Amino acid sequence: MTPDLDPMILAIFLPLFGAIAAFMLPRAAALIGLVTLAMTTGAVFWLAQRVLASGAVIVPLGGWGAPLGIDLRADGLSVAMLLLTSAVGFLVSVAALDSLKGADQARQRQYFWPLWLLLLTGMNGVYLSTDIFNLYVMIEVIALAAVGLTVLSGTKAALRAGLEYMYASILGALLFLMGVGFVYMQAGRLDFAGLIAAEPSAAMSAALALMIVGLLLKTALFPLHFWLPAAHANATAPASALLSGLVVKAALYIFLRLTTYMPLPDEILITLIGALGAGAVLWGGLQALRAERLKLLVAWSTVVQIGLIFIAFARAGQVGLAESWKAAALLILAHGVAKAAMFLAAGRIKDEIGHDRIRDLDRAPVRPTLAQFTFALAAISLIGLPPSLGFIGKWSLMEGAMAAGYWHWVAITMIGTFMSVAYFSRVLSAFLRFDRVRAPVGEHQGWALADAAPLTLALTAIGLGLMAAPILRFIEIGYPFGAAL
Amino acid sequence: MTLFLSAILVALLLSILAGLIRVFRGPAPAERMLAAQLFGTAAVAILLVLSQLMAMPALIDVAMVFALLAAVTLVAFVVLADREMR
Amino acid sequence: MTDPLVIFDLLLALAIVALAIAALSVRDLYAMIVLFVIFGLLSALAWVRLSAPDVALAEAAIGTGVTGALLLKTLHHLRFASGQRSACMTPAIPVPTGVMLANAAFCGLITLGLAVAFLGAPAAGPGFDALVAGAMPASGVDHPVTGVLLNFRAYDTLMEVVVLLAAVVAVWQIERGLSDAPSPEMGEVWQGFARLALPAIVVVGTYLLWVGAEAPGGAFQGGAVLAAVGLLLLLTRAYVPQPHHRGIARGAFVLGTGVFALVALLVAGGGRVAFEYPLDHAKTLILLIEGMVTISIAVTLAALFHGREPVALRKEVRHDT
Amino acid sequence: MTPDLIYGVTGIAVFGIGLVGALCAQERLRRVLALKLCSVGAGFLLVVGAWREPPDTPDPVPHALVITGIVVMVSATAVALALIRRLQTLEAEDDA
Repeated sequence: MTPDLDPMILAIFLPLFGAIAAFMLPRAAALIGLVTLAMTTGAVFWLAQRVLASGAVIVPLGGWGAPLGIDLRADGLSVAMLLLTSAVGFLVSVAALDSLKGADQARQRQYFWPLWLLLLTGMNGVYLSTDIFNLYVMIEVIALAAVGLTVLSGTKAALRAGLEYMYASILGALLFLMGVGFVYMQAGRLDFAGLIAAEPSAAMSAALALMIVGLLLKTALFPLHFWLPAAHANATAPASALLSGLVVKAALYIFLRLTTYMPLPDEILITLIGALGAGAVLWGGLQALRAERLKLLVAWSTVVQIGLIFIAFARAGQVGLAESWKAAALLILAHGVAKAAMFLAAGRIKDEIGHDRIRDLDRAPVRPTLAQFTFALAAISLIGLPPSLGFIGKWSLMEGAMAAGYWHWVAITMIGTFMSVAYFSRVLSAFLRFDRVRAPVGEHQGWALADAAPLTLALTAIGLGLMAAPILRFIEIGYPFGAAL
Repeated sequence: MTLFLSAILVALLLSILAGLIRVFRGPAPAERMLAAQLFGTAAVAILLVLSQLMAMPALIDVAMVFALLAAVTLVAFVVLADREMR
Repeated sequence: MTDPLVIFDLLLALAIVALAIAALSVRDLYAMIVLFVIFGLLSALAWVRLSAPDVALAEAAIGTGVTGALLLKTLHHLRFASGQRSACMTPAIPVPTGVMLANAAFCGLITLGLAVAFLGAPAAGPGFDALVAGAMPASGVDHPVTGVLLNFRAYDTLMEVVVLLAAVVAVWQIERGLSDAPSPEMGEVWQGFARLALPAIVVVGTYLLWVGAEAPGGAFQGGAVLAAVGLLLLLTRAYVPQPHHRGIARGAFVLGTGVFALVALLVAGGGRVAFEYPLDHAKTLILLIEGMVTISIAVTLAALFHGREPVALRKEVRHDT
Repeated sequence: MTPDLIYGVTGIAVFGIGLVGALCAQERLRRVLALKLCSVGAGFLLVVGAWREPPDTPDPVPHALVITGIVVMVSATAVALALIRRLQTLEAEDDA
């Protein structure tokens, strides 16, 4: 009996089997991990082809069909997220091969792969799920694997940050679960179609509020970001890249879906979310300006970018909600690619120089030029300079805001952009001061695998800007999300 | 009959609540733990009465598990609080 | 006429709320755990009153039994590691009282809002009752909760086992080396007790697994009861995990997930999708999955209690600086 | 006064108490416990939603969900507690 293979099933089961194999055979874990990542990416491309050809596709697991069973569903947006996850994940894995090769990192190597593959299982599961309780279980898979990755280095700082992250994660998930309870009480079903069909009521509002607060906690929107900077700054480089580039996006994605199916009832709430985003941009920017360590600066820039994505969501108020998710999605993709590149580059710089104090970066005797170049390229996309994908995202954000006459969002975005120029140039100017100490030729590190992966990512972040139009067309497949259900 | 069984239930519950005072006030861990054990026994009794009242024979299984777990918890309490007992 | 059980319900509800408050406010952490265990068992009683014996079993065995043991173990470790009783309990940065009061008031408001929303929601509203009733004959089991867990929403259950796997991987990666908290000497009474209790627990655990197909019980409850065997063995030092047992342990951890996922994949084909068991074999497959998952749950919960990967002492490498 | 009303309010109260604890508790262990209380509160809500006036049997789906939730919560608790233990070991080593 040969099983019928479906790309959606493969996208979830391949990483799961990979995780099991990597856990059982710690010595071959890296090989298993890379092969799994490559195969998963292949499955996702297969799925993308299918979605391009025939629009949104559905698999009713167990043959029951929603609402009794659970359906997997892939449309343009979910495939875009899957592509982001597996492609960025593959490159981060390649970089991890190199950066976890030290003799004292045997333990990290042994556990990195199973945890990362479990994380991938959870994230792919989120992007394909159409059931809110299933989403709860998936975000818990993500949470546990992500905490495991955060504390991989075993330092006290990482453990403290990991514990805070764990508290925030569990609390966020439990708020979400409570929301699921209210949806069940009111609607009697838990699939997305049930959310769309449900009449507005006090219970549904409570459910929406609980789920949104839970997700905001998990995605670290200001002022619920308190756990993020320490957790992302203290993890090892590949883990930071995964956490910052990919993991926070899962909760963001659920947020986008939920607010499409259960529209926010009030203009004030949308403005409030935008205002929190503005707070994140300003506060995160200030903290990034003050950060003393490179990785901490990069982590604060994640807080800023998350804020920006929420501004993109709220940019044109209730009237623009049908369109604004696209700007948010573009920014999500842009940030995912660029931030992974930047964290990997920052990790390389820290490895080569031996520290990541921004103030002393220009005094280092070693010059990891390639990593510095990568960092600069990633900064271009994060600041939002043309032709990067970050630029397109910011542009469509401001375009929508201007069209609706919401000039305050334009102003905040501009301020945020100037601030990001300021804090990134703190780092870049240190890179450019060649004359302080001349690097001895012998100590100049050559080309390494760990440089190639982030460089590819950074170049992609810039290059994708040229493909913005096809990307936009692609994520609209199956839109509006609910129509095909 | 229903009324009688309900009265028994309430009495059992009250006996637990009385034991709670010991758990809360302590001061010795042994006192807290013994009160908890007493509760385990009362809970088994409550479950058995409930299985009659609610006509759910499956509750007898639940009671059995409660009884077993109470024994295991006792071991855990004693072994892991050993330092304080002395 | 009012149900005479209402008085019991009201008292129980009051006791549950009071215990929750007491557990959070009592000073002594040992008392906190004891209060929590009682709280959990009372919640289980409440769920019995709501005709949910399966949930009550799971809560009593896993939510309260295993969680309580984990908390106790951690408290034991904290007090051992810090040498004295109170040193570890002082927070690094005390939270100002004003902030705490503001937080509490905020939570109170949220709770009020939720209560209003709850009272406004339809009582005994729409549900899956009819759908489940219609699908039960095709599920391969007779107990609806088992049908939901292992057939209708088997995907959720698979992912739940994955969560358990992720937890044990994370715990093994977090804690390293041999246990440094010495286990106390066990007297002969305990050894005898363990010898008597173990077979009984094994029988009950297996019974729960078996009965799950038609009555409350099943893989999770059975697994948790069997995990109690592991706990007893570990507590009485009748079994001490050795480094060379790691392979077997790993195998036991992934057994449930692996078999579950494999079955789900392999049944696909011939017009069926993943998790769609052929009707003739549904019961066999479900029992197979349940059996394997039970083993995994029992071993994993016991390993979570033990907490650390058994590594030879010389391999202990500290990465912190 | 039916059980679902009584225990529904109980569940929400327990959730709220857990929330207060999660935000205000100072000891690490107590915060874990507070989160566990929240999860029990959420469990109450689902079980109450499933309840039907006897002799009708309750909806089994929420029961399955709560069982899943319980297992998920014990996993999360175990990880949080392992973090606490490891952190304590490291901190105690530094003090010594």
